[in-house]
Amino acid sequence: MLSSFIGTGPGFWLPRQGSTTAAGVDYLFNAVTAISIFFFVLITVVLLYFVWKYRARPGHEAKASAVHNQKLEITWTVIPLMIVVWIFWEGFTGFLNLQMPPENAYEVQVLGQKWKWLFTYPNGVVDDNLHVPPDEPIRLVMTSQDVIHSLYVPDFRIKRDAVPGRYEREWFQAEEPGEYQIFCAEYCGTSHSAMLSKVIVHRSRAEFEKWLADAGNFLDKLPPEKLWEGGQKLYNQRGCKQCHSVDGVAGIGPTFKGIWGHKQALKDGSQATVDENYVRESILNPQAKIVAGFEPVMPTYQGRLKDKEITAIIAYLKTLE
Amino acid sequence: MTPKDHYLNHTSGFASWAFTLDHKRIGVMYLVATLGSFLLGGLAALAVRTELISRGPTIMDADTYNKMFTLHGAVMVFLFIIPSIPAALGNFVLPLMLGAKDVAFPRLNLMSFWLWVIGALFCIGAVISGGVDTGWTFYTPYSTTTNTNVIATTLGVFILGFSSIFTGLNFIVTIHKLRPLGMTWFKMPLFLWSLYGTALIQVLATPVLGITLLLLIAERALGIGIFDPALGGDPVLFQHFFWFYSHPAVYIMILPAMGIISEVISIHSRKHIFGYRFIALSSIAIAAFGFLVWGHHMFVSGQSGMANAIFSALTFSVAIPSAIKVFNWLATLYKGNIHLTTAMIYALMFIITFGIGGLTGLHLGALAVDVHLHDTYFVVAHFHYVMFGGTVIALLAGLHHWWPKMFGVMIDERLGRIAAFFIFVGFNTTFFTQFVMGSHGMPRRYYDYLPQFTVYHRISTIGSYVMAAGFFLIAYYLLRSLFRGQAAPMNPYGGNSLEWHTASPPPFDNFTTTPKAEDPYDYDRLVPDEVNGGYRSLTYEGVGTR
Amino acid sequence: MSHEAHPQVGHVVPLSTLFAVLGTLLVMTFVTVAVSWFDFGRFNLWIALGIAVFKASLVLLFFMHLKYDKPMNAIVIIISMALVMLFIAITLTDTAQYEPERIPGYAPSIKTNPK
Amino acid sequence: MSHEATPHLQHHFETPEQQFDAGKLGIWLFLATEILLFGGLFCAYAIYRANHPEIFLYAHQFLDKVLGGTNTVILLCSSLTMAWAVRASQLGQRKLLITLLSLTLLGGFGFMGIKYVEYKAKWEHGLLPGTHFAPHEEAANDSPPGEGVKPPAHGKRPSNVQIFFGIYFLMTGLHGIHVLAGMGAITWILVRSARGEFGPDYFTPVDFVGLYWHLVDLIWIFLFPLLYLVS
Repeated sequence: MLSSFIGTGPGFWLPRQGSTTAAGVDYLFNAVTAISIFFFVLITVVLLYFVWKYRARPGHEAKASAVHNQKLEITWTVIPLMIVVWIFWEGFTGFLNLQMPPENAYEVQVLGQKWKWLFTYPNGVVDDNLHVPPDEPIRLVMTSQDVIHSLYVPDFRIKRDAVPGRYEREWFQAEEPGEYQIFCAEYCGTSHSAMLSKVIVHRSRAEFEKWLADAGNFLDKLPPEKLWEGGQKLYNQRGCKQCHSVDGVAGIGPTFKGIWGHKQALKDGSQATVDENYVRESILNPQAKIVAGFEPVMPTYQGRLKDKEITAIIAYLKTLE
Repeated sequence: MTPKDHYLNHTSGFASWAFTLDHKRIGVMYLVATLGSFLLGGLAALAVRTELISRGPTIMDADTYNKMFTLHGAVMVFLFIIPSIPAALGNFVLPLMLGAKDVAFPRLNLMSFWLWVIGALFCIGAVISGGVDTGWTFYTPYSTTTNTNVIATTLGVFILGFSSIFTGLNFIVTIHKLRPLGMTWFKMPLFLWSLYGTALIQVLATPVLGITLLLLIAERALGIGIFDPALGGDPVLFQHFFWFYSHPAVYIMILPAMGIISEVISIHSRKHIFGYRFIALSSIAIAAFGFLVWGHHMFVSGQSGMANAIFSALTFSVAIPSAIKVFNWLATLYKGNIHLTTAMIYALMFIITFGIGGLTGLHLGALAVDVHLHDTYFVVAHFHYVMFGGTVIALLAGLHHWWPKMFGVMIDERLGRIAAFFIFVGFNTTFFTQFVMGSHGMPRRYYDYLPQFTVYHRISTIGSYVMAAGFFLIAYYLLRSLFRGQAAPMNPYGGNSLEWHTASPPPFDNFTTTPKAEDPYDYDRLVPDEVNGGYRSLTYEGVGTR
Repeated sequence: MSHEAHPQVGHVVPLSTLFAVLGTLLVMTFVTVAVSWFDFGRFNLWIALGIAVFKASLVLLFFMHLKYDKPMNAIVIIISMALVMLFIAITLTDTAQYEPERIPGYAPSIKTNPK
Repeated sequence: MSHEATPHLQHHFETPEQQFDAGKLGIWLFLATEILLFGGLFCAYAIYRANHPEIFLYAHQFLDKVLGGTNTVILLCSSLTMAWAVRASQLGQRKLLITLLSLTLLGGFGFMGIKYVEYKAKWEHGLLPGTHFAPHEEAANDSPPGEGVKPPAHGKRPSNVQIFFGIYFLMTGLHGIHVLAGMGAITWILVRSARGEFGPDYFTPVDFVGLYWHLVDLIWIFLFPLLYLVS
């Protein structure tokens, strides 16, 4: 118990170590914790001892003693100084390790948006979880579509802001297959705390490759009557879900439940029937027809959804009676 | 014992307070105003903690929660902590410690207070008309795109900034120009040194906050995109602007607190302060270093690696003067005669809680470790240990220490100690838990959390209730003392700085006899006053004090 | 009454000094416009700033009496200007470092940008 | 020295010197805050200028050097009359003081008048900051300019030119507000000097308003080359 408290083992402080760099970070965290505990105990013990020894009581009086002592002052200036210089140096060199991805790293594009992460692989596959092979350096090239987000994987000890208008990089190398939590660490609004994803570390490079290939053509594998399932997946993955519910409750955008084939009142006073053309236009050019009572805030999906994918989403909408 | 005519009853009526130029009355008005803000911010904190007692929605929805923590942060930072010690206690004590009749610019002082009121009205108006959900940091582009009341709030904070600038300006000039004959810089009480350092930051850093907020208002109102990437601006630049003020502002909050601790520790242990020059100069060093470390808030924000390294190195330099102060306070206790009054208990508590706050700053200053801890509850716990465990605890120490001087009444020491116990236990329960949960990766500003964090959140929330109970107890006995408190002697604790050589409460123009500046920490010429209670000074023997 | 009876009177700046300062300022204004017609490469900005600093110093020293004032007032101004320079220097160093990471011309809400 | 002999001495000061010195330090501290306030804008300027010089090279061509230079001369002259006014009040030259303050005020009006002409030209050509940036054809291309707008000598319009106009309007706008505030303050001491309140014994307000006015001039000394004379 005590050993875990002062940080020599996992448990009380810090989560499991999932990446190659985690141990180095933990070493410094534990060292600083140990230094802190040493000084804290020192200060507290001296404080309590003095308070007890020199407590006011009948017959006790303050006794004059030196009011300054150059040597003492220099001692307690120089010793902390040397300690913090050491901490700085360790923190700095450790940071360089965290910053510089190896040359041969596998690259995944990351897009943050309210309120989900999208990971794009070299073959164009987009997924809302980060799938990676084990024991291989992964470089993330990150940006954001709206406000600042921050991709944080506690088990890997990595975190980096995704800033709109710019590409940020971070990297890691996972050690053990399994699932690791991704948080958004920069406050981004209503569903900030629900902007959760997973890092899925596959058991081998081969398994990862297979997943990637399957993910690339999952719509092609579906029979036409199952196309709506593909649409449902896209609905969940591509950011529809964040604003359009399927349970009849209006969110930032209108709900999808029961709108197929019905007329919608538009902001400009006209009406539109929800059919193939309307849905296609609303996805590719969202500002064209705004449903009354909602703000024109939806980004365009032009170039981000393939034609077949829009067809799948339409198939899914038809199922939402 | 209590003089018949003093500053509280010298004149009466609303106008005699609202338009007073007396620094003591302005200090009291600031005290009431900031403590009122503390109540508001505290209730918001309780709402936040209550929401987090269990997973999922508990008492409010996500948007309300976001507005609630913004309210808590903005009110606590801008309305409470920044003005609390300098503008409330500082205003009251500073001229008295100098043996002066007032601050250099009494009208500016009054204006500063009313600017505070106007700024506060803007902020509270923004809350009433729907709230604001940006967090107190107003990061772009979130703050330029959210549809909540950002403009009203930032305008309020802008005005509060000028209130703060004028207080600081007043204090600098007062300390420079109104020191009495014989009081050289190194004979000033240490509280004045810390107020001087604070005032330097207030004057030199706050204008940059002003321009930052003006730019933010221009982004929202006029579509000028300096910070908004959608308009070609740079959101990381906003963070530079914001932290150039807001990091030094942290020292606006903590420096005067350290000054109070120096006073209280020395007086209540009847012992000359140890290492006067080192404590005094470390205040100025902290103020100066404080301007050089703002980038440590941006280690993972997209700041360049080079800037990260520079800021990390400079950040550690602030640790040294803080450590010097703590060691000197400990050395002051040595061979003293320690009276465990409520004020002293808070001062000792400060050393412990501020110590934890400072030491965990080492984790956050170390670049590699900060990458993991940044924007988690570890940071939340760290700055609460500094801001609450430091500033608020010191404010309580100062409040108990000078309460007899301010209102001429003694407080109930027994209830004081009980409340201090509640606060100590409640505070550590609330926030130490957050260190642990932060190190496990719980991000801050989260409305909901994963199951593994439930136990920490629950303990933390319970701690906050204990802390709240302590504060309500304090409010009770302080208010009661005003009506039923035992009359305070002139110098109840035996201090030798000049404010203790005038009546409690002081007369309208502070001193009836011209005070003599001597070593403020030399207690040899103070003897117990058998007649009136407290202590009397042999220096003024035979001089007509009331 | 003697000079002591007028404690308010600080240093009275001679008219000749005031006009000499104005003359220099006007000349320097002309110079700064004139040099902008020539191209000194990367020194353009520094020449312009150097002239501006020189002009500002004249205003501070003579029009604003700093030359005759208590040194503290000058220190206040020097500190504030040093802080501005510190702020600009550090922020500029950092932004210049990360500028390559920014997407050139990124401004989705600005419709007037050339394609 | 008794308070009766020095009617302007406040009760908490011992001597008029102490009061004057305190006030003077106070006003200088206030000026320092003004420098830092503008410092933020200079920082924004420096960063965009250093990282995107092409925006500044292109966009500054739409500013009128002649009008900007004239304004510089006007402000410098008004600074002289202000400094002279302080001297006049120190020496008790009441009529001269009133004349000089009026001239200074006139300078302020002249500056703001020219500023109005410049702003109007920008407005008419759609050279506005941020989302309002909508350059008219003649401003966007090399075709003949409208009044007060020089044709771009070279170059295609780069991206994000609106940032230059954002910075231009913020800097000159905030400066303009300060000019207006200074004019208000000058009017106030003009009225007081007409009442004969100032003389060798008491000229503090003239001195302090003067310092403020010089600071406004000082900032313009930097704004002019930075915005109008980019090369």
